[in-house]
Amino acid sequence: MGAVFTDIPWGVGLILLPLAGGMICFLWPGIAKIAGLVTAFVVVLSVAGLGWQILDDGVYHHTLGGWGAPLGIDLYADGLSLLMLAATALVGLGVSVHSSGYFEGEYSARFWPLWLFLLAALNALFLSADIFNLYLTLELMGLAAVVLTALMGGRDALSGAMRYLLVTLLGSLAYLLGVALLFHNFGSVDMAILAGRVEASPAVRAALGLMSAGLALKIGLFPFHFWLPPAHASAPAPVSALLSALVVKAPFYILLRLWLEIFGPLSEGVDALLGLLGAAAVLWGSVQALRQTRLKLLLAYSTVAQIGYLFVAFPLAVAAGLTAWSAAAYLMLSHALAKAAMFLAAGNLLRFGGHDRIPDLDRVVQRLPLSTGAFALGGVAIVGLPPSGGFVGKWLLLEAALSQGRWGLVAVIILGSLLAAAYVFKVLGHAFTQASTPHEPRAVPASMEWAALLLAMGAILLGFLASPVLALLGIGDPFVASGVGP
Amino acid sequence: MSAAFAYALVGVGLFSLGLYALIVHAHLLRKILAINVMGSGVFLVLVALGGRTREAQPDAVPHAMVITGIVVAVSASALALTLMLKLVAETGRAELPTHRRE
Amino acid sequence: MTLSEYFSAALLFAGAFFFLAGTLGLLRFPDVYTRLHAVTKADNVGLGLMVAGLTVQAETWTAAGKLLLIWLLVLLTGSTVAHLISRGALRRGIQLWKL
Amino acid sequence: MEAITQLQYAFDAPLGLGLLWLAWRTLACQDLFEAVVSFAAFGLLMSLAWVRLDAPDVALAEVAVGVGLTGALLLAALAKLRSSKMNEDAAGQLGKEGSEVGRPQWLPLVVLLSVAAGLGHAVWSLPLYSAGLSPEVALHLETSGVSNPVTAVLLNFRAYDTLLEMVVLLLALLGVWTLGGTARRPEAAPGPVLDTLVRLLVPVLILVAAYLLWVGAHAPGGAFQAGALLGAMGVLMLLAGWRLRTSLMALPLRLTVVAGPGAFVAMAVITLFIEGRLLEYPPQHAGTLILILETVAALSIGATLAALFLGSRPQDLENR
Repeated sequence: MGAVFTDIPWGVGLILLPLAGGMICFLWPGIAKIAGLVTAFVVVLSVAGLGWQILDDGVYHHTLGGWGAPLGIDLYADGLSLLMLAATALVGLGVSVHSSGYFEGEYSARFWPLWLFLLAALNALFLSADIFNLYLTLELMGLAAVVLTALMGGRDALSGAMRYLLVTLLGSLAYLLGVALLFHNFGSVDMAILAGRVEASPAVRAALGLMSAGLALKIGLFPFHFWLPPAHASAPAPVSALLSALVVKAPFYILLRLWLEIFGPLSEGVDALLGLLGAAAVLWGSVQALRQTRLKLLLAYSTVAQIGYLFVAFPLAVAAGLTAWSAAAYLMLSHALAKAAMFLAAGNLLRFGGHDRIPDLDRVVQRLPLSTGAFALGGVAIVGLPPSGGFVGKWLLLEAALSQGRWGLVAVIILGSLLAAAYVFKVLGHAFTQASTPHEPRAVPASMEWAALLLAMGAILLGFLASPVLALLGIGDPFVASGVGP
Repeated sequence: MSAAFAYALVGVGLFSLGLYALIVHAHLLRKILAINVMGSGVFLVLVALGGRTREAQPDAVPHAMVITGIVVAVSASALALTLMLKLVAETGRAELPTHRRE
Repeated sequence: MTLSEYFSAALLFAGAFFFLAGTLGLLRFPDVYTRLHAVTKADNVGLGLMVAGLTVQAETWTAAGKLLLIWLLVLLTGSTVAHLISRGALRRGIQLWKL
Repeated sequence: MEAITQLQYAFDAPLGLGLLWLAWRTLACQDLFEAVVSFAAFGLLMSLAWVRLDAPDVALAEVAVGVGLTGALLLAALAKLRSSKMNEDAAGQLGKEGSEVGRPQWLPLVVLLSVAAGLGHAVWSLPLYSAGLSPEVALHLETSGVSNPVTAVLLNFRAYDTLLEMVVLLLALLGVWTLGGTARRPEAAPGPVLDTLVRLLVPVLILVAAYLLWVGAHAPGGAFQAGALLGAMGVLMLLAGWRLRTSLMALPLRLTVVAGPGAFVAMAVITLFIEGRLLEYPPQHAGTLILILETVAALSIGATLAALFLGSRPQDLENR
């Protein structure tokens, strides 16, 4: 039994299953919902299976077509990829359950194939070790995300999606030009081979600039964040959850990999610039979030701020390595679960009250306790209060900053948390009070509430799992390999 | 000066020209054209520099990559044009609304 | 150069001349119909001459046959597309040019 | 030898400058129609550049997809844009578009000139010679099942890229259908001349597509070029007023469109179980398997591209 379980090729299944599922949903819209839910569930199982294999045998490696790099394409998964895949699968399952209630009729038939293709793109992205192949996964993910944003139509969503599309295409092209320069400089598009061959040259510096800028644009790093709040806030709630939790993390993952494998030793101050922009994003995003009167816009600006934390890790990691990178990975994971939960909860409140104006939230804490609870727990993780996953991530980051005496960054980390506390409690405060304009509530299915709550509890639970998660993250030493060939 | 570098430089020129137009122009059709010109520039860099082999045959891998890229580009363009038309039908303008503080 | 090469070159130059004339017509003629007329007619002849010129140099009969097929294909597509364009122009109410 | 080099410069210099000039026209001229036409001409020059760079496969793909289909899509979009009820507004915008060209924006200009200079320097500093992956490709071409190296890369060495690319194409159509294209103007019935011409042309184009598909194994051509030709044929038929029967617009069309990526995924699963790795063909059957894959892909690509041009969702058509 155990042998059969470990022999199943889970890794490639993570790509093929959602692709096949998406095609089935496209062909037969009548069974789209069931096919989608089954696929999301099987993907969770597959990640568990892959995790089992990785724990047993170490890093996962699959040479597609049997050729192997540099001629062929390799799939590769270590602890970092595994955690990203796990976050994708869990958020994906939660969002799928929520969506099965959220989308109805025609919209349901349109949502599922797009979402399953997005899931396939995310899984393929986290598994790929080939920078040209990563370009294709980026495009697949970007196009799917754009259409999902515009799914329900409407002026805001359409213009948000259009801006998002232009930004994501521009980012991809900049990235692709970087790929071209690296390929023509070193004769390979495989990350491990590039890591072994790379040395400073004008082409590498240009590639570093192009790829960092292109990916930062797709991530929405300050000051490239202009497209993010309109797109994330105007999309349907489950889509907002996917965008904020996963879609902005995927290009960050690529950037992280590129730095760890290729650019790390050649950074030449770019890390300081990224750190500075990250710090600016933390402050700007938090202040903007505090100023918003619409719940989903508040959450979208909060995403801008939380992305900033990931970049604060760059200058710290170049100096000290492991702790700061672990912090970034942990924050990425924690934010994925927490923000997905909060967007789903916001979707429930929106559906319940017919609006998402923060001052007019009418005693939702009594009338929609599970969703409000999910929002609060997610908020705890975003603020970084113990015992949440966000606390562990911020603590690790703070530790790295303190040990290097980077007082400016220490101040930013703490100030960002205080501001986050302010905007989360601003929402919760209104959740208790009676609004001046009462409204006719609309029922929210229990599945939609529980999906949000369970994701939020996951974000909290992550705080108790620090040592196993960090041990998992160490598999394959993703954070030690920088600049050294395989 | 070998042809590989000359064409690669033209590619860089196209990329920069497209980027400038993408930023400067407001009309969405023009922005979509700009993205396509940028893409052609990137493709030109990819293929042209593949001609630096000492043999007569250029490197086939970038050729395959560019064929892939061309198909991706037409997919993205089709989607962008549809989205643009939908936006025009909704708002009556083929431009993105200027960013306003909310 | 052999006699056949001179012959081939002459045909190629004649073909190029027709292309040039057709392009000139495309640029200088007054309306869409006359422009179409210029470009399709001259290009069909031009391509025919070029194909003939290349056929003289072709090493095998297959190659010559392929060249001929290419010309026939272009004749067919060219006339179809020209017809489509002029039909579209007529439907849009573009007037014929009159002296 | 010297004369040939000089002839090449006489060819390269106008081509390179022409590319830049047409790109500039595309992006800076006043009229949008002129911009689209300039872009099509730009694409034609690009395909000349591909031929010059010994990339005939790319040239074919560029002409069929980059010029033909993208051009058709752009022109159709422009026509819809102009016929939309906001005519006067659009006209106003066109005027504004013109005035915008007059005053260059200096900050982006300066930034971008430095970007271009930096990138140019980066390209310039690359090693003068680099074999890239061509030795690897040459080494394994024998066992790839085809002898055209580009087809070998697309369908064998990096077939997984092609799988994802097919999904991107499907996703684009899914997106266009999801967003719902605006309804097209009713087409006039094709006249007898057009009808005859199209009836004559369609079988010929199918033949040419089949030839391109078959020849792709050892010469320039292949699934994408053949598929693009089929797509262009579809566009031509649509322009001539021809429509699929509504019963075929539903599941049969969806099946055709999915067949391409579906065949890749099926092949991936089959090879996974036979050889243990994704898309690893048994060497003795590689040629046959690639041809099957390409045939299905070409048909599917053709249908997808034509459907992209048609735009609106089949369900909408059914309702009419």
